[in-house]
Amino acid sequence: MLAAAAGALGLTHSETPCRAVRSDARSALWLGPDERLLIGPDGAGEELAGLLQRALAELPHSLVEISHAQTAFEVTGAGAAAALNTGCPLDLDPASFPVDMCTRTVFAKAQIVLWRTGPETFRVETGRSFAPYVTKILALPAREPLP
Amino acid sequence: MLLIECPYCGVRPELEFVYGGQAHVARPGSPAECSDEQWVEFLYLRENSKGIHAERWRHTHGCGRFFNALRDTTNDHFLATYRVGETPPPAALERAAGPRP
Amino acid sequence: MSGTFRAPSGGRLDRSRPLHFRFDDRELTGFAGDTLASALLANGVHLLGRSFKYHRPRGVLGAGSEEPNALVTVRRDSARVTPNLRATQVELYDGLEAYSQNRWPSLGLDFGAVSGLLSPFIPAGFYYKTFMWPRQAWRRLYEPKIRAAAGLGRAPEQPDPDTYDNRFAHCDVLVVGAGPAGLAAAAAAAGSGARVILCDEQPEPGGSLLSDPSHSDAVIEGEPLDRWLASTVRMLASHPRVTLLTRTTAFGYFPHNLLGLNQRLSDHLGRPDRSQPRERQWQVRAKEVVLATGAIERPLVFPGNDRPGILLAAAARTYLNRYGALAGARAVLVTACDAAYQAALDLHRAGVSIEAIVDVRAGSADGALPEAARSAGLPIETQSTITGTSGRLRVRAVRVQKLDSSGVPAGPVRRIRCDLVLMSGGLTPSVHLFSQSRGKLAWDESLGAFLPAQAAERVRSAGACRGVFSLSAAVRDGTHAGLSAAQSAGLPVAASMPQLPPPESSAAGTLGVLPQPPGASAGKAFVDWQNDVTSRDLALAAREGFRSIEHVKRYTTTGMATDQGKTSNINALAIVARELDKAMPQVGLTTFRPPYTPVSFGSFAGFARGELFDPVRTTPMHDWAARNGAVFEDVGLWKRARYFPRPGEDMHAAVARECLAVRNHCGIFDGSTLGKIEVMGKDAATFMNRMYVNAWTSLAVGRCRYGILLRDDGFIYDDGVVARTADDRFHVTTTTGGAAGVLALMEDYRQTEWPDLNVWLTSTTEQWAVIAVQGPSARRVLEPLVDGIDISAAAMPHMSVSRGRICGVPMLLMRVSFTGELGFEVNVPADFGLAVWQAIHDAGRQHGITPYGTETMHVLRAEKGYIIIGQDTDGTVTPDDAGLSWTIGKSKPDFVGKRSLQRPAFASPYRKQLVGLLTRDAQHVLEEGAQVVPTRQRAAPEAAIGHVTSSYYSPSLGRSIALALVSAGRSRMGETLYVALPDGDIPVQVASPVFYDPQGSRLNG
Amino acid sequence: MQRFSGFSLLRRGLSGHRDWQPQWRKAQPKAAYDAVIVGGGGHGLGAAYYLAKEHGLTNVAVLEKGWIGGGNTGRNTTIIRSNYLRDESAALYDHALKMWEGLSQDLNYNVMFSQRGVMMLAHTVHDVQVFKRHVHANRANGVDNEWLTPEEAQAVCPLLQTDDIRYPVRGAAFQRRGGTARHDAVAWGYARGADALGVDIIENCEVTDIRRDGRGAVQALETTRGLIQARKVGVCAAGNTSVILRMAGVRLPLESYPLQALVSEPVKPIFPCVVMSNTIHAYISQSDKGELVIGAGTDAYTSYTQRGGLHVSSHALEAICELFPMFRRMRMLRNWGGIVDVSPDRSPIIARTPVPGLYVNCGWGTGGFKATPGSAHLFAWTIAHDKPHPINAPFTIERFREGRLIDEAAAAAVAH
Ligand SMILES: Cc1cc2nc3c(=O)[nH]c(=O)nc-3n(C[C@H](O)[C@H](O)[C@H](O)COP(=O)(O)OP(=O)(O)OC[C@H]3O[C@@H](n4cnc5c(N)ncnc54)[C@H](O)[C@@H]3O)c2cc1C
Ligand SMILES: NC(=O)c1ccc[n+]([C@@H]2O[C@H](COP(=O)([O-])OP(=O)(O)OC[C@H]3O[C@@H](n4cnc5c(N)ncnc54)[C@H](O)[C@@H]3O)[C@@H](O)[C@H]2O)c1
Ligand SMILES: Cc1cc2nc3c(=O)[nH]c(=O)nc-3n(C[C@H](O)[C@H](O)[C@H](O)COP(=O)(O)O)c2cc1C
Ligand SMILES: [Zn+2]
Repeated sequence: MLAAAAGALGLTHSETPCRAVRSDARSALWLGPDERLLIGPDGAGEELAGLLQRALAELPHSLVEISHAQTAFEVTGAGAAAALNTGCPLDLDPASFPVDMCTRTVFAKAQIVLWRTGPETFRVETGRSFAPYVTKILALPAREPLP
Repeated sequence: MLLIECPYCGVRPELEFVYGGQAHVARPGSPAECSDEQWVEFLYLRENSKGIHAERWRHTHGCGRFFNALRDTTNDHFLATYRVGETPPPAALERAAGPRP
Repeated sequence: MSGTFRAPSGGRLDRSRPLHFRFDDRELTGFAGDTLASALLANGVHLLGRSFKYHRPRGVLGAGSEEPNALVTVRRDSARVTPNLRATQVELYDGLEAYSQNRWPSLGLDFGAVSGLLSPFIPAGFYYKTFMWPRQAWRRLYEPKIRAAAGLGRAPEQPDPDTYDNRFAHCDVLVVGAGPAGLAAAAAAAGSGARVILCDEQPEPGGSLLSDPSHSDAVIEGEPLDRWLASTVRMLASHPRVTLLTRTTAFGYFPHNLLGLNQRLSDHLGRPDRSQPRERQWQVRAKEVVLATGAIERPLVFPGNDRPGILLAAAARTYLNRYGALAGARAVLVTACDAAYQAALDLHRAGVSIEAIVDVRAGSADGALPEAARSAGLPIETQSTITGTSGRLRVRAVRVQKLDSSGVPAGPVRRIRCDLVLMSGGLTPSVHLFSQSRGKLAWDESLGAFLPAQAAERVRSAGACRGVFSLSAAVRDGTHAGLSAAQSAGLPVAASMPQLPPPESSAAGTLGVLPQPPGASAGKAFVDWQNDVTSRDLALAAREGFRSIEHVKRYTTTGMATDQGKTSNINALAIVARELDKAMPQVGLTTFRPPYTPVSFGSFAGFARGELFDPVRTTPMHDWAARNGAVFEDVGLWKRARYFPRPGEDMHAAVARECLAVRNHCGIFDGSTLGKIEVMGKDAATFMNRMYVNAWTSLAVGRCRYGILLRDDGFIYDDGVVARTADDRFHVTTTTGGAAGVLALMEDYRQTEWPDLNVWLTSTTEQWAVIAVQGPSARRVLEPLVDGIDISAAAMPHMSVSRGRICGVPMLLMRVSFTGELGFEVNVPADFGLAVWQAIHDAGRQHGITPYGTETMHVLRAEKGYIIIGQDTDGTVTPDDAGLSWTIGKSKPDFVGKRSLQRPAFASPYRKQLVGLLTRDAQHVLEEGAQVVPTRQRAAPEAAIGHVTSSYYSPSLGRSIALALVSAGRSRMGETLYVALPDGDIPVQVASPVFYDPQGSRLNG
Repeated sequence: MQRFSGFSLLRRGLSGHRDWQPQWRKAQPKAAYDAVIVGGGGHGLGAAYYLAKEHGLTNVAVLEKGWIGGGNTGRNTTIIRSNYLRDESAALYDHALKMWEGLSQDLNYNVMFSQRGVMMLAHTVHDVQVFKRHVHANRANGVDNEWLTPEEAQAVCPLLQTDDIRYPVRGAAFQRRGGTARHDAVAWGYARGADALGVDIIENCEVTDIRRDGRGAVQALETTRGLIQARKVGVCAAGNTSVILRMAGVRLPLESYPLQALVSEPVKPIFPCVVMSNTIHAYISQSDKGELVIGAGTDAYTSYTQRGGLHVSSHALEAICELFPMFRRMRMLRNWGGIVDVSPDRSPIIARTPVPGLYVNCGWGTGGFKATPGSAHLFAWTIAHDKPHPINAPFTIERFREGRLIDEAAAAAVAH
């Protein structure tokens, strides 16, 4: 099913846990063994849904749009990992959390999806009502970068 | 805050998990046919082991999957984690029986 | 101006930066680099505080975190007041204000000191034996007095304006302690490529090296001490893989190699940047831990050992070599080990007159250091003891006596005048963190110390904390630990592993009370300075049967003060062992617990305060509600609009208006916080059948049904409307507070009980903004805005669902009602929520549309007898109790909770059932939670037969209404019962819980 | 027994306190007792005391695997109150509360029962409903409990921040008769009292097995200090109950969780009562010695390690700092854990077991200290009469099978 979905979206299918696969504008994030978060350009929800519905019609699956449920933003810069580590308990060293690693995790008292899109860039997704909480914490002062 | 190895995602901090109680407590196939004793057993009676304990965790803030774990409740060391439906890995049980590092 | 006891040179001070500070009412001066303690000593101030119980004058005992005596309050402003700080750890800054504690009216003249006179009658545990008569006096007299006498400083009384920060970190090797061993370990680990964190509680790395004079002739790895220290620190500070944290205490060792670090960022600054946090808590998860926490010198226990001017020998050495402060002019050293001679030598070199070195050991003291002392001309008295001291606010003299061959004091007593007594009973390795990690300690008889033995975590100890005291060995030990830690962390180690040095038994000292003349009762010999526990208290405890060391601790309070017995526990243990005639390991230590030193609450709380205490969840329409005057209530993490008062309205007036608007015209309500779960897959209906009590197979696509979810124990867990949007798809709604729990419960059954089902669950709570439009005009309001759906009564009856568009955006429209009126719930993607709400509100103006909040919603639903989970149920209510048996799919073989409903207690006719209550006085609104009783005349107290769950004034009915859970309630229809209220019983009549429109005709409007 | 009083202190003070006797004997285990209590916490020692005092059963031993009072009795935040919701619970805890009021005099041991009042904060509309229900239910049962407005709450506890916080305080339920007591003194006082009546208190004596006769009735206990015969055995082992009951083949609906507490450095009196907040999970009072005594939550998982996670105590301190922002500069002095045995309805079991002669007192979870005298008293009654006292009659094991739960926690369920 997941392979078919990837195919329909023009993405390579990957079973590697906690890794994102991407093409130009679309990405699929492994969030669980039977769960992918598909991300497309803004407003592409219906288009993606259409593509997938056709491809998956005969296969057991669940496809649910959550583009309004989550807010995404980018944390970038030399201090990005340190700032995230104010609330996120994961090891964000590039060796442990390389580019294109993605996972659901926690940020203080919010759940987030964290995806390292570049050496010093992370995409953070969180429930829309949690976004102010997460961003306020990230914006607190005193965030000198870790060596 | 424990470190727990999710069988899908790897080692993660306890903050991402929710404890799910004792493992391998099967819900009776036909509850209607259970006696009150059998039903209370399923509902409430737990081993509460002091020592090796088979338990469930859910990687709620991760892959979302339930899985099983063997943990020594006298020191909170995990001996193994394994997927739902699997039996505890024998090696871990052996290790549990023998001397520990 | 530098103080009379300031050495002319030396130390790690910046003598070009004098700092002015204040202690009580004295203005004093020190230098940058001083601690409050060193600056006070340099000014000749030794009296720093009063003890806890006897109010004895006290000075400094140590020079670091082990200090039991010198506790002060530091005050920056009226809100930034911090009690109980150790003067030995308070770094001096310009303008520092510190105050002594536990004294009145002043430190020099303290009335509390009368308790010293009473001391014969207030031994350990005295309060358990008295103050019991007369009984009332405990409350009014004794207890307040005891409380007032206890406690040290005063707690701050204004909110703390400072901020605190939190950080998670990971590393291959965490090294705690930056003394020679820790530095060597960190350097070795970093050299192997490991990611290293090195922390030390002190302001600069170096540990005991900082207390060595700069001209010391010792070398490390061929370099003079200070050069090695400087270059190693420079290397570590600039190493990209090393994080060097000073002023950072590893305060706790938690399971799975998690260490808590407390980093103090600004307390040492004269003018801190207020935008920066005061402290940061690090939670470090280390693959491997190296503990290089050093050792603490043991004081000696002898009568009068607590006077100001009596210090640990190493502390006096630190004051001199590190801070250029002389602790006195005429010193007596009392020692039980060679190492302490170094202190006498250093002080002698600095011009302090060494009046005597009293060595309690039997031998001739012929080690290198004693020899050096001898050749420096210092008077050494071996095989001697100290039997007392004198001096009021400062030590003035000591009494010394020779020991006979059996170790008992005999012969003449020599009185030696002095203003400084240095003491050393040997070193106690700091095994706190190792022990916290649940590592096992082993007693080393020859060293007279507990040492780390069996580790329970991935940890090793190095240097003085495992009994390796000599410098070169400690460095070697550190290097070994660093390399092997890196190796265990999985790094290839190139360097060759040095040999592991053994613990050094030659450093053994003495434990327990120094030999005293038989029968002597001269003064108190303190074991725990801060809690005023004497050797006699310990003996008393043993005599009274407190034989476990844990009992002794609790009965005498030894080791329970703010220093947690860093200097006292081992002496206490030795004394108890002797009293009980047991070996040390048989008695054992008390349990080490976090924190290593006290840690501020604020650093645990971090940024979690106010709006960051918990996320504040708001709906897409929140700002509109706020702008329109809504009063919000907290429901879980959500803010929900409770009512929308107009000027001059209180809640009741607003709610009455909102209720009538809905009943007569139309209301608009933000239901976005309701939980929503998309249940999808070809087995979705099967899954729903098994989870909910209802029958779902028969629910046609496009229809909705009110669902009830039980736990397997048979009690109602949650409820909500479920819409079937496709054959394989259900849109499930839950209560606001229940959303996460319901999803978790469903996932549990899905994954672990029925993994074979093809069904998946997705939370869509936040995907949808939900706008309830309720009231007779609801259809008229919506009609012009809706596209693609015929919302006429015929085409879209009550409990139906349809997809279409509203205001041009996609919509899931449900015709449902929690008010009893014609109603719709408009679900639109959240980003459009506000615009659609606004549009509906605008369109509804001509129909009298009124925004209403949760309070009105509650009244409206109560009029209809609809329950609120958690208000009309409390986790012990079954569907039948709530009058909801009709929801149960009768032919289903099973669903979650079904079997429990057959348990004996569930068949009782006396179960509490949901009924309506009508007060005889229609205007009387009952109190929620009030108890229902069967008769008015009763011998109080009598068991209630139920309670009021919901109670409101119903504006539509013009009377009060109430829902209640009443034993056998449904069989009591029409009966008069009473509701017990403080000002009398209120008669009520049992009625149907449906007060308004019982036929439900309005729903179908 | 040497009487304790101000006078005795004075008299012995003059002779250097040399002639105080042990407060309880270091008894050697005898081969047989009429009744044995397993577990030397407050409940066990108290049960032995009342067996001897009220039921004339003096050939009794208390077996404690470590040192008496070293279990949860020595680890708890000592909050005492009786304003429970369910009638059965209120009766049980109020029975205890009444006994607390005379306990120091009864034992001739000052347990420092301090009726400072216990305040339970309501932060949400739902909390208000729940606590008002408590107030009404208690009043109907003759248990004191009153409703305070936020202003009234602040008048009782001036440090309390009721506004400008994440969950403003909407009121509080206040039980003036509630308070705290000196935990250790409870264990020692009962031990001394029981010992004086002839009870043997045997420390360092761990029960390792239970022997039964042909009928299945209790016959003897195997211990680390030898075999001890007894026909009546009462188990008061808190977190370890499951382990002991399993020795007799009895399984109980219990799970053992770590629960943490912590104290601050001692300060002069500043905190006049006990404040509890269930919604944001914090409990705080100030002890006679001056420490702020703070309760944290349980860890999520079962464990016997008597410690817990850092995040759990941090969470409690967050809540304390939110309610009392001046305490951010106070410092934690010590943090520890205990093991609490939690039953499915959060109510205790004080009952006979299916094994004749075996009785159990357990399931107190996070709140059994307050019940100590009452529970001990009723348990002794139950053992002596081989049937429950009316007050503990509802607290059986069978209630779980029958579905007759006494659910205190359920009432706090959050919703809507
Ligand atoms: C952190 C914390 C805070 C708490 N706060 C409160 C509070 O504020 N208010 C309140 O009312 N309650 C509180 N409690 C709960 C309360 O402490 C307990 O319910 C109560 O003290 C239990 O007393 P007990 O005598 O039953 O058990 P314990 O005092 O635990 O005694 C049981 C004894 O049994 C012994 N034992 C176990 N196994 C064996 C064996 N095999 N052989 C021999 N002996 C054995 C143990 O060593 C132990 O000494 C708290 C608990 C904790 C841990
Ligand atoms: N008191 C003394 O004078 C004394 C005692 C023992 C050893 N020594 C000397 O020290 C050398 C051994 O060096 P070492 O490196 O083992 O010990 P050390 O005493 O030099 O260093 C230990 C360091 O650990 C720090 N520390 C302790 N606990 C800590 C915690 N929980 N968090 C953060 N920091 C903490 C201390 O502040 C200190 O800087 C030898 O040369 C020996 O002669 C001196
Ligand atoms: C109400 C109460 C107050 C306490 N006050 C102190 C205290 O002032 N100082 C201290 O060191 N420990 C204090 N403790 C904690 C004990 O030292 C100890 O941690 C606790 O009894 C658990 O035992 P353990 O840590 O030895 O396992 C207190 C404990 C309780 C229950
Ligand atoms: Zn996972």
